[in-house]
Amino acid sequence: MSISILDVKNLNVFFRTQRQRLHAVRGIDFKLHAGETLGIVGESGCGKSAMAKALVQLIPRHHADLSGEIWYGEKNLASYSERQMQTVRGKEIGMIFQDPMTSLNPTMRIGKQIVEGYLRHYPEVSPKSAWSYAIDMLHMVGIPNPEERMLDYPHTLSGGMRQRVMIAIALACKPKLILADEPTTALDVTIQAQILDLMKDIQTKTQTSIVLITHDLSVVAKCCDRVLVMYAGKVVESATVDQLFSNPQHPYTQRLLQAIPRLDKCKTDPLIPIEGTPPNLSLPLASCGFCARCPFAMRICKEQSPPLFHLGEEHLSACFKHDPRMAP
Amino acid sequence: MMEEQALFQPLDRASQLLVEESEVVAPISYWKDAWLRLRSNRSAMFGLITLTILLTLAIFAPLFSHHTYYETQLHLKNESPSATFWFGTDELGRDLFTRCWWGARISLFVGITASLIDLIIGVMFGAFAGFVGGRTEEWMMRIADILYTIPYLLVVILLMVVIGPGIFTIILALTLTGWINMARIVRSQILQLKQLDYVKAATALGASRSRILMYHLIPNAMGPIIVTVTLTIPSAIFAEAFLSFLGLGVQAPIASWGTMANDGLSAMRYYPWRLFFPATLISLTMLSFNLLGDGLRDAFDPRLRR
Amino acid sequence: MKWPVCASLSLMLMASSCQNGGPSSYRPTKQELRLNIHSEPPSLDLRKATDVTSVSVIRMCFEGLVSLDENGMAVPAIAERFEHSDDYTTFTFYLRDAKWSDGQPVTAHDFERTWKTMLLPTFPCEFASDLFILKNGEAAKLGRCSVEEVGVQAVDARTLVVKLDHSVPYFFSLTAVHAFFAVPEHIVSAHPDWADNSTEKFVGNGPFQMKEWRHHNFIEVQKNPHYWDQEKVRLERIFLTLIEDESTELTMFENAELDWAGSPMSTLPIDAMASLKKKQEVTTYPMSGVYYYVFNTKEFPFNNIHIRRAFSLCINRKAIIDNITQSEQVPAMAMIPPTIWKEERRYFQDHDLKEARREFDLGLEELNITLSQFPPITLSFNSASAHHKIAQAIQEQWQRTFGIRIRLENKEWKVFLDEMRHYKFQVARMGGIASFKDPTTFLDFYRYLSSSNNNSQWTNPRFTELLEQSEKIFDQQERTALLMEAEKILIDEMPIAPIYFYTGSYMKKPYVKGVYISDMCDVNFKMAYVETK
Amino acid sequence: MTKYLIKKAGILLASLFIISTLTFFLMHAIPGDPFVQDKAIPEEILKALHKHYGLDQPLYVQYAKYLKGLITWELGPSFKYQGRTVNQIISEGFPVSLVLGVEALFLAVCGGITLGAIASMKHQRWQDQMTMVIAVLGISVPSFIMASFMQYVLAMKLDLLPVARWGSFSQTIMPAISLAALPMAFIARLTRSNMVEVLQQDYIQTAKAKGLNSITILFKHVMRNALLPVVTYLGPLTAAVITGSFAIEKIFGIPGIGQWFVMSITNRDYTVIMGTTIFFSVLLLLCIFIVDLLYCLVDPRIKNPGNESF
Repeated sequence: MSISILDVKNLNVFFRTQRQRLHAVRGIDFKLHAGETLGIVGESGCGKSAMAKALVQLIPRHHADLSGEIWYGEKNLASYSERQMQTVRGKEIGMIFQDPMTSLNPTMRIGKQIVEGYLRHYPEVSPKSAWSYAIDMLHMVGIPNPEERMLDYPHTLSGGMRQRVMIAIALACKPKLILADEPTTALDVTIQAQILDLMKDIQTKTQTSIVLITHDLSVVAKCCDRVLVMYAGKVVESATVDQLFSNPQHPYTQRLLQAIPRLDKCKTDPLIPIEGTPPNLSLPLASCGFCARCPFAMRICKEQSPPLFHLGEEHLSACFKHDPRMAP
Repeated sequence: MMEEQALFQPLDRASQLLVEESEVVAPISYWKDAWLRLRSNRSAMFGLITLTILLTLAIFAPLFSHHTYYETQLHLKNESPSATFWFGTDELGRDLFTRCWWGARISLFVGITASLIDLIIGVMFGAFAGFVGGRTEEWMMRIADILYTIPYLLVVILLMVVIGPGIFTIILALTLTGWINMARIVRSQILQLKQLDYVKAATALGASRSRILMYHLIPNAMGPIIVTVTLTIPSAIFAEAFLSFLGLGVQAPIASWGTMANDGLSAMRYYPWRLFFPATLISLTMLSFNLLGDGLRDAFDPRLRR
Repeated sequence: MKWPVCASLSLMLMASSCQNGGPSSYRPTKQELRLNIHSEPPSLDLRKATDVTSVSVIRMCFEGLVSLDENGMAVPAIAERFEHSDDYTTFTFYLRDAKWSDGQPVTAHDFERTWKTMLLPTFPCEFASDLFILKNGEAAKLGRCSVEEVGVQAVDARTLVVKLDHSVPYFFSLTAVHAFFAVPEHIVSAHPDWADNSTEKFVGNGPFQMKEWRHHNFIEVQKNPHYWDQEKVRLERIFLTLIEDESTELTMFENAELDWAGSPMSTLPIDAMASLKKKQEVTTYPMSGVYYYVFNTKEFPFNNIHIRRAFSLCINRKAIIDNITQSEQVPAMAMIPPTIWKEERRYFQDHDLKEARREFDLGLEELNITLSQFPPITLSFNSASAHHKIAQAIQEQWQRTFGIRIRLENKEWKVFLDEMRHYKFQVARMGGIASFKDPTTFLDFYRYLSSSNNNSQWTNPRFTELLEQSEKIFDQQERTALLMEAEKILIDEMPIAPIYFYTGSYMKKPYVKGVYISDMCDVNFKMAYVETK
Repeated sequence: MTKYLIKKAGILLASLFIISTLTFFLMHAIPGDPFVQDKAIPEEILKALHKHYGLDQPLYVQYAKYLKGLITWELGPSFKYQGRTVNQIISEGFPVSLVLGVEALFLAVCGGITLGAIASMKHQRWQDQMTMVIAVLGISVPSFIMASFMQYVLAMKLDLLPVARWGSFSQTIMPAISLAALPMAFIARLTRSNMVEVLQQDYIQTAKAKGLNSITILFKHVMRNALLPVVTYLGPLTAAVITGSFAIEKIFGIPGIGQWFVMSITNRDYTVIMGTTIFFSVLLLLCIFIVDLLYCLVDPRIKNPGNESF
């Protein structure tokens, strides 16, 4: 087993608003190995984005509380101050965001946006060589005429191109880890594929680890090595991609898979939507978060919160149906 | 063992629904939510309460006062605040307390009405110009520039001669050019906002232009609009005082906060209460309007909802 | 930046209690006076200047044929001696060997040309009518005859003969007024813009000469070495700031940045008067001027003499003076100020409410209306805080006494004047300052219905007759008796309600000496000096 | 670009023509005469004065004459301040107002943006509330009250600065502060309101993710986007501030141009009314034009006016 680059222990995120305290991420543990691509899936609002931002403390501190440990190598990022975090962000951990249309500063030239992060972390580099380095980066992410594009403003580029620029920005400082928060959601399907190919390609070149957050299982299937399925702030299933798709264990994962169209399944097989809504995250949750929507719900599901049950070496699932106490 | 087994009994459908209902929090309407958020904003509530008190006093205080705003008692001139005269008296021996609240009626009425008119005209004009763009915008903004440069005093003097002095003439005079600033700021916001995708999306969905303006553009320009409104209220109050100074404002013995502050200014070193009370009331009103305005903006801003 | 704003509210209450008047230890080291003249002089060309500000600078740089002494008597100035014919129509002035500040001699021709120029129909002189007492003066201005026919003639360089239209016993004192000064013709004819800036062309014959004039900023004058009486001039320099704000002026005075504050070049802020008087720093002197209200006698209800009398009698002049104007003004129960006629004249009692009510009822009866039919009265005044306060006080007094409604109309200055000129008012505030030291300066306002200052449209044949008669009488006492009868008629019929006679109040630093202020508003710095260390 | 500038100049000239026409006839429509004083002058002298200044001619003739003068920038003589031309009045007063205005503008922009930035960075915390209270006071305490108060405290009580007058730098401090207070407060509030919005934008998160520190983010990413409405406000503000203020110039005895806007009207000094109005219009229209240009520079998304096709 390879060394883990990221080890998250009991991560909790609370959002404070004037009326309530939202428990968005509820005690998550996971590990990320070097060079691995970890997919995190779940529906909107399940806390996956919050978790990703919490990893690099991009949640505004006066609006949110964070607890738990985030071990990045030897460093516990959870205990880092804002100033310390600034040395980690970009250089150690790069980020790619969901919407390339709004994630680039509209009033700054593209070149400048790439160069500024690089110069921040490598102040010894001359601006001139940083500039040519940025051109190389643009070239690497597949942007034609990079020299000219460097001087363009974001609004002149298409969405796919902008996402490539985002990737270039994220890669600029050669981070060991990239957090990609729904990088393809806002793009159309052909562009999605190109971007994913690009990311895979780059990963093999640079040996970067990637945490890929998405609600799209096809993206997971395409890129990831391992998957965490999140629901209501918790990890409900953790598995390798193969295990997940061939043998999903948690009822939520099963329903999730049923809810997406598959080309390899019979056309007559209907898509089954998941009924109901996820629980309110402002309330403490003593039960299984999914039990209200779960067709297999049992009494215990209403009364206790299920732990993760080990099903295999890399496969865990948080459902009482795996509970050894249950009568066969 | 039996108990444990019972835990693993499947739930029936009915109880499942029950769970569902108890889990779902009753939905809160947009307005109620805004109100709740406003209520929890301490500074906004301070503004709201202060304004309510000021308005109540403006309406009722003169009714309960033993003095009138016009009765002069020359032997009691420039008295400092006391039990009889809570705010002291002015240079003609009139009770400043009563005059302050009479002044509040005038000033608040002039200030708020003028700002509201500025707001409506300015926002409509600016938003329309910014949204339509092209030649129409160019023309509209030039017309605004021209209006802005015509010497304002000339127009006011003409109005006073033609319509005659009075509070509505003053409001008319104040709004004549007052809306232009608002129009400029709104236009610049709209220019920026109309580049955004959601506007394009709304257009693509076939939303009418007026709908896009009313529901998509103007609400998003609310920040600068509120800030500008909070500027126009005091400037209207003081513009009225300036007009009085030139003989074009409210006619004595009616007072407004602006005229009282103006009169009190020369007495600042000798009878400070004559400046202090009207000036403090003006500042307090402005502070309240501003705090409330900010609070309202935060309360209605969907992006700040969590 | 931040703290004055915050402090402004909290410190404001403290402000009154602590006053230390700035650095009081200041003592001048040079013969220099620092004054403020309230506003930019519109013109320093004495042929065009009309206002107090311009005139006070002009009087520093120019001198007339005669000047007035402390008692208002004519004493020699540029004219060494002077004489008049028995009928007071011909006056002869013998000029001394005086020089303009550029060293050129002051000649009788300068006076002749200056006066004639002012009477040219094309010359823009607003007070040309002051020169209409010269023979053919009015005719020349109207273009009915040539200016060369005007009754002023330089017999030689040092002799000036003046012929008047009618006899004017006080003509000598008139020549001390700037309208009868002269400009240096040798400069003026070559440089029409001689008076516009502080160039070397600004040449005068007075005790001081212009050094620098920065428009709207300051004026600096220095001693004129060519002045005929220059040994008596002790001041080396006068520095005049041009600040309009009275409070600023007072603050500068208290901060020892000025040596003088208040009249006659400016005024002291009314609100400061009580506190300044308490410290006994204010000097008050009487001025030849009267503050009064005009009734429009052509219009109902002020076409009725009793209504006018009632309104006038009702006014509490003393209370207004004590509480509002606060500068020891004299309640006016007559038209002519005590500076012109020392005799005590009270044609009625101040604040005579009983009589006022009686007259009011009489008036109602004559007009054949009841109290409830009495229309609301509009009282017009131009916007200035003092007028405003007086109007509010009088409004109260009238309303309370008669139970009628008085509306105040605060008007923009030029609009007010326009309405006065076209008689679009009921009662209005007015003020008159004597242009020369004679009762006719005021009585002439009402001489004819067409007199330009007769805003009330009042006329009385006996009054007119008396004034016309007085012109033919040279005996001072007899003339005074006639004019007093005229004054009594005026006050009895009350086309105006006199309120008070003006005074001027000023503060000066104790080291300032020798400044002489006439009751005609003229201030003379010729003999002024400062006590240096 | 040249074509664009020509077009803009044409619009400017047309606007000026409209403004001067409107002002001219408006000014003659209001009652009052330049030469009438409280001491009435005889009708015939008034007529002579009117003739001397050409006021006896029909209005359209006067207007045609005026336009002729305007083309050559000969704005005519002042009626009240005899011997001074409007050109002189402007050329003497404007430099003074300009110096004061630039000082005030500098204060207002720097102070306002700083305050606004602090407030937005500490949104809804005490620094925010504090800054906004200051800003509100700046808006609600009018400049003339502040001016008098500063005069009393700073000049008289503490003897730190001269009371009034014009000449040295220390004499410009109080007037500049009084002039700057209101625009500064307004800019602070505008900046805060916009920065709060910009700070929520995704690209700020991107910038943070690059590891930039907050100062860099503030200056390089937030400011430029947040200052657009401020730039809009700056156009008319600049024109207004560099042409002075009646109250401030009166209180501090400053020989600027601001008082002429009021004084010329109360004196019915027709040529000065026209002159100052047109001068202000030119300044304002230029400032607005410059702001429009700046606007396009600051926000590349808005069409470059030089290449506009419509």
